[in-house]
Amino acid sequence: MSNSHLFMKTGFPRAALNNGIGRYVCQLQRVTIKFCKNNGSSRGVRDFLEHDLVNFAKENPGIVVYVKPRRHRTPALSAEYLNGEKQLLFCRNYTREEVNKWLGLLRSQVRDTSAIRLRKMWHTDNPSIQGPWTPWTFRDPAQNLVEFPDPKLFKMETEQQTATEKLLEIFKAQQEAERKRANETG
Amino acid sequence: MSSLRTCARAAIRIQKLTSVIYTGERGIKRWVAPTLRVINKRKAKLGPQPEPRRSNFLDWNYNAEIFAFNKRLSENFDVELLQQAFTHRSYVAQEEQKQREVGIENPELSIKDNTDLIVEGKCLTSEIVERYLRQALPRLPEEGILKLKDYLLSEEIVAKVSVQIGTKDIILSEDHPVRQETLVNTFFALVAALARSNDVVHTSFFVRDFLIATLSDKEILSIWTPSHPFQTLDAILNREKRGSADFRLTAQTGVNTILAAYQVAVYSDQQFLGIGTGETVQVAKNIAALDALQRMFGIADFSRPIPFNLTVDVSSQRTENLPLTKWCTENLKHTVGG
Amino acid sequence: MVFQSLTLFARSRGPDEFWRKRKIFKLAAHFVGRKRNCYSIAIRYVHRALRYATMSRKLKKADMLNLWNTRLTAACAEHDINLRTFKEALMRNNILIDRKTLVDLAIWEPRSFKSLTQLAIARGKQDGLNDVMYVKTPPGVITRGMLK
Amino acid sequence: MGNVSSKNFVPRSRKFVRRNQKSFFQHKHDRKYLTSIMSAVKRAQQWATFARTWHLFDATWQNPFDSAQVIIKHLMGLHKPIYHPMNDCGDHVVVMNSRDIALPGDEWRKRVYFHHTTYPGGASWTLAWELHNKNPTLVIKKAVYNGMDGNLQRRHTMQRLHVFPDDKIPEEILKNISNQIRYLRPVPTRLDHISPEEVENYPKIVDYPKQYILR
Repeated sequence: MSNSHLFMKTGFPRAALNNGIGRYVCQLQRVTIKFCKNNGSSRGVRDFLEHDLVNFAKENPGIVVYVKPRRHRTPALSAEYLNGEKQLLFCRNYTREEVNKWLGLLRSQVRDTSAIRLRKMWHTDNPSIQGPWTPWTFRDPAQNLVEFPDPKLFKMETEQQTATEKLLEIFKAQQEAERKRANETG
Repeated sequence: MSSLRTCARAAIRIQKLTSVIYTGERGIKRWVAPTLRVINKRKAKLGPQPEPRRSNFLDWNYNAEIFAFNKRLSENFDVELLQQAFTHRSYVAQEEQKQREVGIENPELSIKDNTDLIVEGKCLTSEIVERYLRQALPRLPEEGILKLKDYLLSEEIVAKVSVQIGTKDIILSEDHPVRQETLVNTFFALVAALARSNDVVHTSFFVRDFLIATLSDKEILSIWTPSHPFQTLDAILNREKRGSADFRLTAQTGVNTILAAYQVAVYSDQQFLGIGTGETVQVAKNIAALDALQRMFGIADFSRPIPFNLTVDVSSQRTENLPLTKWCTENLKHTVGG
Repeated sequence: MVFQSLTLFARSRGPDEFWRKRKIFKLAAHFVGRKRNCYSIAIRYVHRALRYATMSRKLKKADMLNLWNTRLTAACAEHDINLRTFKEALMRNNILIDRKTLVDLAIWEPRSFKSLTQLAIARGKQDGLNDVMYVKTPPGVITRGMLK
Repeated sequence: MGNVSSKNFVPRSRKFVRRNQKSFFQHKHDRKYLTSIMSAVKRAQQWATFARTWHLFDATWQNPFDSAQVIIKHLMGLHKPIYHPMNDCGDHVVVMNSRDIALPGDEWRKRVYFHHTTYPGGASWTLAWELHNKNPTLVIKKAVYNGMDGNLQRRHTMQRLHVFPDDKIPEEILKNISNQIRYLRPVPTRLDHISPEEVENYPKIVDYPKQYILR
């Protein structure tokens, strides 16, 4: 859209704290699962709690999981990341699989990625090895010795011989041959 | 439902011509907007509120947090030591004060604070960082190593690292929101706690992965620059018994304008050392010297990046890098060992 | 909802006007003047902005292609070859690099780009492409075609 | 580097460099300032990439309208791979000998330059040869001006064009020059500039008979 990004933070895809150069640290530090015990809209979440929560907690010991029942309200996942950001994800009428998938997303992302606009899809700290282009990268060093204006440097660079030049060359060759012949005979 | 409503409306419109057209949809309830308006108005009236403490929330379990902290960093902290590392002196004092207010004369708490851990951790971190940098950047002069160390141990950087590994909410301290200094101290205390619960080599991995790795996206020359590149280069060439630095103007343009640009290359014995551009010849010469130095020290853009997979041995003998005043390729061989 | 009569049912006011307008005002937040604050004016300009946004999604691609072409033309001219011949010769050498990447190379890794142009010129000479027949090349440039 | 991310893809413009010009050499005592921005070497790199070159162009016997295309290319920076309409990478062009331009065909007599003073009856039409007599730099200047798109940048770009009617270029401008643009077409030699010996020695296909009278 033309301006949905206007009030969004912008940034580049960056790993928090050079994650992965040293060791991998899961950036989701805690998640609170809020749901209602009676309401139908929380059914998927309740299923998730019943079947998958223990596995999830076991597989991700680095994430603190809180479960918070509250009456008659939309179920939600409240995620807190290591950079201090919070993300609230409403999961009204989600199925158990959907809750699983969304939780997987929260677990694997660095921050609330839907809250930033990426200026580029990539980032580099060393864009150039050979050094970026400059006007002098391919300049002939002989030009350092030139006194401007130099008539030679104005001349067109033509590799092909013109017809006139060709004729002159033939003529000179003829003359040379004639002179030789004259020398031999004389 | 809406089609029903539309039908009804059509029926009524036929009866009375004065009817209002609305499309029927279920949306946000009508009470929401005015309620929000009132809430916001009251919030504005209250003024800015202090940041709530995460530990006062209903969904908070300190032991679970400590457990997760340990697992998150894939470390084996001794839990007691870990809790001690997070407990600051000010917190203990605060608790004692609370007991006194209740009427207990000599409050005796079994909480240990992290004062000695901080001191120990600070020394250890500094030692590890210094040794690691020397090992990772053997060609960098000692001055640069010390400057890099100062940079890495500066409050700003350590505090940032400390927050990023998730200490902020778990810290037990009087100040809230947590001050930078407390964050830094916590990091040092953690280092000491790790050294006590594991060994120093393991601790060095911790420091390497979280603190030193922040150097990966930094340009070293922007943290440390030799102060007199010109003289330094000359001295080094002299020590290496090479011809003195020979500066040549390789390009210039717009010399009479404020956007003048001069390109100067530096050679020694007709061998290329470095190249630099500047708005005056003097600046360009200095940059060229700086470029030559960064190529020598192995910190140029195209040089091998700093390795972040080394192991440092803190117990081994301290060997310093060559200082600028002694730096030359020949001496380097002695210190690095071939 | 319970409606006691047909009239009451029809009179129910539908969705809340506040949220309906808010959607539009959010899109108009960066406009200047009354088209930012007055709904009936804002909606016209929002519709126009949306139309522009739709059209610009295509224009943006064209703009980028234009920019790459301009830059590549400049970069190729520096090495005595024109863009058409360059692309053609690269194709014949089975070097399949798109314009965006070529531009990146020309700016950030100029020497790699130069070697690409040398390859193209060598290939062009070998295949008799008129443009490059008289361009000087350094010795030792070997293209795929030469190896066969 | 402070924020490396923003330098992705396109080098930052010269403006950026100038803003950060309080470089390491001017702030010898303020190291911290340096650490937060960029190293002196990186800054110099940008200075080099965005250096403005001064080109010299000789207009002798050149078609001003063809020349304008080449001049525009250099003025706008279209000859650089870093070109972007918004990054101000244009060069300076010094044109000499603008008095000796050669218009194609009947253009001297047929080309008309229109001017209006905005007062009623203020319109005037000047023929190219008249204009050239009044000011020998104007034909080429107008050719360049009209060759560019009419936008807010055009007048600023024109500021980088320096036209001189003859080869007397002021010393301070001549010193700035670091490149020459080649002729677009060969400069012919005038018949009366060819020495008689050369004419004498030039190869002839046929010789006129002795008694042949040249009129």
